[in-house]
Amino acid sequence: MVELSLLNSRKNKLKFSIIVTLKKEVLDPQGKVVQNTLNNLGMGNLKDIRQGKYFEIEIDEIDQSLAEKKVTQMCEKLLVNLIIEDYKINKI
Amino acid sequence: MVELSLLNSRKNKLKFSIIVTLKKEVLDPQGKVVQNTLNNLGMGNLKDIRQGKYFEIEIDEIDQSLAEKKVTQMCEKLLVNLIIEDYKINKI
Amino acid sequence: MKSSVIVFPGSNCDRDIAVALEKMQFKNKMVWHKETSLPKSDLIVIPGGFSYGDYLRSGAIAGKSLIISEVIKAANSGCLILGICNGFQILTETGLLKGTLLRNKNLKFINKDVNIKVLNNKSKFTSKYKLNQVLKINIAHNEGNYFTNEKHLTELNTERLIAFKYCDKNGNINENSNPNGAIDNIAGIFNSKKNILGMMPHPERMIDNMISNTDGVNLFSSLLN
Amino acid sequence: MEITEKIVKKHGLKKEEYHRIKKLMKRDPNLLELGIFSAMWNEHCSYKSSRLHLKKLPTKGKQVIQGPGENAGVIDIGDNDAIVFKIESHNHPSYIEPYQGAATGVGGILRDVFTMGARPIALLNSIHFGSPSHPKTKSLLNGVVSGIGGYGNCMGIPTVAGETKFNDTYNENILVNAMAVGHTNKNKIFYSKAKGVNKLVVYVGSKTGRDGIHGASMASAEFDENSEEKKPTVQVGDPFTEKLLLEACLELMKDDSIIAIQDMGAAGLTSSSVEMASKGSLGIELELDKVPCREKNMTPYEMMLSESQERMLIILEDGKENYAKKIFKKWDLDFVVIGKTTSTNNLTLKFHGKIEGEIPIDALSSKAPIYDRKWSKKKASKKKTDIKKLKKIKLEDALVKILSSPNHSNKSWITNQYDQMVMGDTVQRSGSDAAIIRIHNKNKAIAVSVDSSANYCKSNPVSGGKQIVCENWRNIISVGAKPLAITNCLNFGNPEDEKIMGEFAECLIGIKEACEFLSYPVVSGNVSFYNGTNRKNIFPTPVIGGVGLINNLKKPLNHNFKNENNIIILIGKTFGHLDQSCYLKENYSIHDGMPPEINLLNEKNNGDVVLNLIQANLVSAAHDVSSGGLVVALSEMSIGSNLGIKIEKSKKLRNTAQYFFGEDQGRYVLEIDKKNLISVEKTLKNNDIFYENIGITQKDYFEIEGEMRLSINDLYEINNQWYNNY
Ligand SMILES: Nc1ncnc2c1ncn2[C@@H]1O[C@H](COP(=O)(O)OP(=O)(O)O)[C@@H](O)[C@H]1O
Ligand SMILES: [Mg+2]
Repeated sequence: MVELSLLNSRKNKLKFSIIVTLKKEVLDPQGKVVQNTLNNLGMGNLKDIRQGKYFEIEIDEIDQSLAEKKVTQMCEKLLVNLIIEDYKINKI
Repeated sequence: MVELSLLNSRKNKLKFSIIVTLKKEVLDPQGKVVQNTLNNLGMGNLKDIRQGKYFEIEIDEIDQSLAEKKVTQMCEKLLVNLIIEDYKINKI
Repeated sequence: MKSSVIVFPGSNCDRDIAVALEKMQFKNKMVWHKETSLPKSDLIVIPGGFSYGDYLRSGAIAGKSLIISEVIKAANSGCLILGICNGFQILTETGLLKGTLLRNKNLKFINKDVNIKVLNNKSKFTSKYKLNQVLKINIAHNEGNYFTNEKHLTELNTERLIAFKYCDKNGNINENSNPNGAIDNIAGIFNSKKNILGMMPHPERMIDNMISNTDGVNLFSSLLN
Repeated sequence: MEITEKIVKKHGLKKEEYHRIKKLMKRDPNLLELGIFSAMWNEHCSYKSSRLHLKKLPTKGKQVIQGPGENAGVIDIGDNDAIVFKIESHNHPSYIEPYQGAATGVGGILRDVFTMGARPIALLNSIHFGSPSHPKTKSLLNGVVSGIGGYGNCMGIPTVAGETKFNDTYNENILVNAMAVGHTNKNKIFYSKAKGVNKLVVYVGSKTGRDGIHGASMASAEFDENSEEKKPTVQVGDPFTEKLLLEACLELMKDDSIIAIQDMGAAGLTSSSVEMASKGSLGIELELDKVPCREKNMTPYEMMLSESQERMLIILEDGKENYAKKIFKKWDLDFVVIGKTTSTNNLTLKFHGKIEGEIPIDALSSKAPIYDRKWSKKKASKKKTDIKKLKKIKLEDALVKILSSPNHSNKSWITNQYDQMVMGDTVQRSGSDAAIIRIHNKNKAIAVSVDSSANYCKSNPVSGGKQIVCENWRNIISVGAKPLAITNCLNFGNPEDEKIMGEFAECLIGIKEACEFLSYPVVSGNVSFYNGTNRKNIFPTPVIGGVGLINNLKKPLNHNFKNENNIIILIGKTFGHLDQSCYLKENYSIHDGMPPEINLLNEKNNGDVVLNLIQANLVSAAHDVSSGGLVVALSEMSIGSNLGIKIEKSKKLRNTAQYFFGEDQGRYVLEIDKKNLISVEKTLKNNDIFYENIGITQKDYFEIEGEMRLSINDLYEINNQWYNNY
């Protein structure tokens, strides 16, 4: 029983990663401070640092394109602030 | 002149992504709220969501293994709180 | 008693704690984070606020500043260290206190008066309080949700290193009296030698009846002993 | 590049305005110059539609050190202490991106205050949202509240008071007004007037990015097809940097290095440099290559129009450069000399060694257009609701309906997200009529409150304008402070519409009248027009922010009942005015009719005498009667204190609803200890104040004889559930 449902659930699940970053021209106060700190800590050859958010999402769905649509929806509805952020979805 | 320096700078730079996530055993208040909210928004087939931070780092270094070492250092020294967080570095 | 208050860019309860210390007759000095040595002090306070904007993680960047290595040295030689709010977060980032402070469970900044219970009054910080005394103290934070691993939690309990827990006005410690989701309602902890106290509530806000109450006074007068 | 009609239009300039520009310039402007004109001549900077009306407001008084025209108003509170304060709107940005919009609104108003040398000691806000059932409202509310908190909390300045309202009229256009109050020594106030030629112009603070380059940048998209990187960017607040900027500026202000200082607000570098030059009748020359930029390849156009936050412009005394630079370096902030003052009376912009733009300063300031826009008077509504014809509702049910409504629910869901206690001088936090902030290290305090009444103003702008000043005055008095001066944020629709312009003109007539009568001058303010979409304008929403003084801070007063068996006195006459009341709105959805009349004479008398009683320590609690009428005021006094009341029904009025829910003005509820009753009544009689003893305080129950009896706990629950369930 247990194994069966486990198998089932494995089959049904698809996993995605979402990377959300600030749009290029939007001020990134955090990134600035982190970069300064790393420089002060002696890691001077750091050229650039961009910060963002990361999500790993598992959804109950067999159809990949359907699943992707759902994930996109989640991004646009909640996870991403489209006015200042960009996002990328990857199947993992 | 311009092109040359551009070329140079391109050669010298290596880019990495870092994904920082909360350790499994650490309660993730944000993830929980996000999951609830998504469920309330009618995306009920969401099975699991993990949240984390994302960094994209560009460093001035030709040697990849050296560069990786540096990035690891940045993680351990500042970017990651090893008590509660795990991280993964990828060359991009 | 000589005290020093460490000031980071973004600290903002530095003046408040200085006012409290002076009112309690401490000889206090403010120490700018870029300084490389500490004035001679019996007590070092790391105040509340948003050091470095709380960017990355609250307390993380201040935890890497120059002066912090001096604080660590002082701590190891037995100097008393008090971290309030952001100061507590900084102390966990430096490793002087174990565990960490996660975001409040409701993901919102919380400012209100809450009740906390004195769980150990056998320390330099709490000797003037009664055991199990219930205090009303103001909290103001985004990340006050204390978390630590099982092993450390056991240690906190068996070694009696929990200074304060959130409770209701009758002293009951439960889910309802936990404002931020902290594990076991923990509001403040000591290190194993009990010369370091980290706490989320702000005792320096409770020293003046005109403003609030005087439940914070005994923390400072304990230190004067 | 040729300036086409289309480009002119995209810059928000009318044809006639463009002609005026050409005439003033004696040539065609180039694109950079056009952008600068568009920024300086827009409503926000030029006040072209409002100026004629604003001029009529009373702005003087013994207590006024600086009236409108500077970054903020300044008043004298004695002992060399000065209070600097102002309110400002950030409506449109907050609708687009609520968190950042609200946050940068707070950041902007804080800069206005510390530019003048004052340390900010309190923040307030007035926020108006659409209907709670509108799909956008919830996330806007969440975003705005956390944005306001996010900025103020990080800065370490207590957010102590405000107002939060919901009304359909804001569905497509929310209002976010932020007010900041600062304290300084009255001999240490800094102004924006430049003096002297060849003085260094210094840029300090954050770097410049392509943030918020408004309509202007849309225009630029058209002439540059690969315009992806030229899209306007939402301004992101960086309170951490602002905190550093605050400390650095205050440190520099300790000596006399600064000739003039001006924050870069709307139209950033443009308005700050033009304003300083214009006030000093000087010219200013900037070398734009030196402007610290966040992005590559920024053009002069973008630099001049960027609205990046957390920046200031300073004109330095000779020989102070190194000294000043050191301070900003200590705080990790940019400090760059980018120009100098000149005697040319021009704004001269150099880039790569070439003059890219040159405009006479007066063309941008004193010669900017001013409009005497057409306006029409509002017709008085003839409608009157006949209360006897309405279906009868039980008093208790009506009260419950009001107390649990979004507009009257307890706001602690909001105020708990603001640090109200930092700085250690908050004597009275949110939740009373006004907040009280002690002057650091002194035994005196100021009281602050913001108020608005859009419904009243909509139905009768003149009396609405009066009412809102009076309500603010009452709120200040209710905590025992003497009202000193106000700031105002005038949120209106499209001024090109006669009716809207009429609302504006008439509201100002009302405000003026009340301010004059109460000697409550206007020392600063802000106008926000074009609130609304297409032809749907918001209700006229002037917001008044008032400051009062408590000279001897012995026993601060709030509106919570203090003891059982005290006498409750109602000051002021109750006529039972229900039109425009929240009773009719919440219970019957009736929105028409005229608002209650304002009798300034009674208003002043009642207020002065109540203040006297409070100052004489004869009052245990005080609360003004406003929206919801007497019974709502009483409930609020109970809920805050856990003490109930027992009220005898007045025999004078036939109708219970009118008596308990009427919104007649100029009224206060006082709690009086029995031992003080005789002296209180004597004072009231001596001053011809109309009053009624309406009942007593009692334990646990809120009781109106023959009408209702509810436990205070229930009342509390009723008042506290809405936000938590929303
Ligand atoms: N957005 C807000 N920020 C801070 N305080 C607020 C806010 N909204 C309401 N408050 C506080 O809640 C209390 C009740 O507000 P309100 O009913 O408007 O008071 P009043 O009618 O006396 O003006 C006041 O103390 C006010 O300062
Ligand atoms: Mg009031």
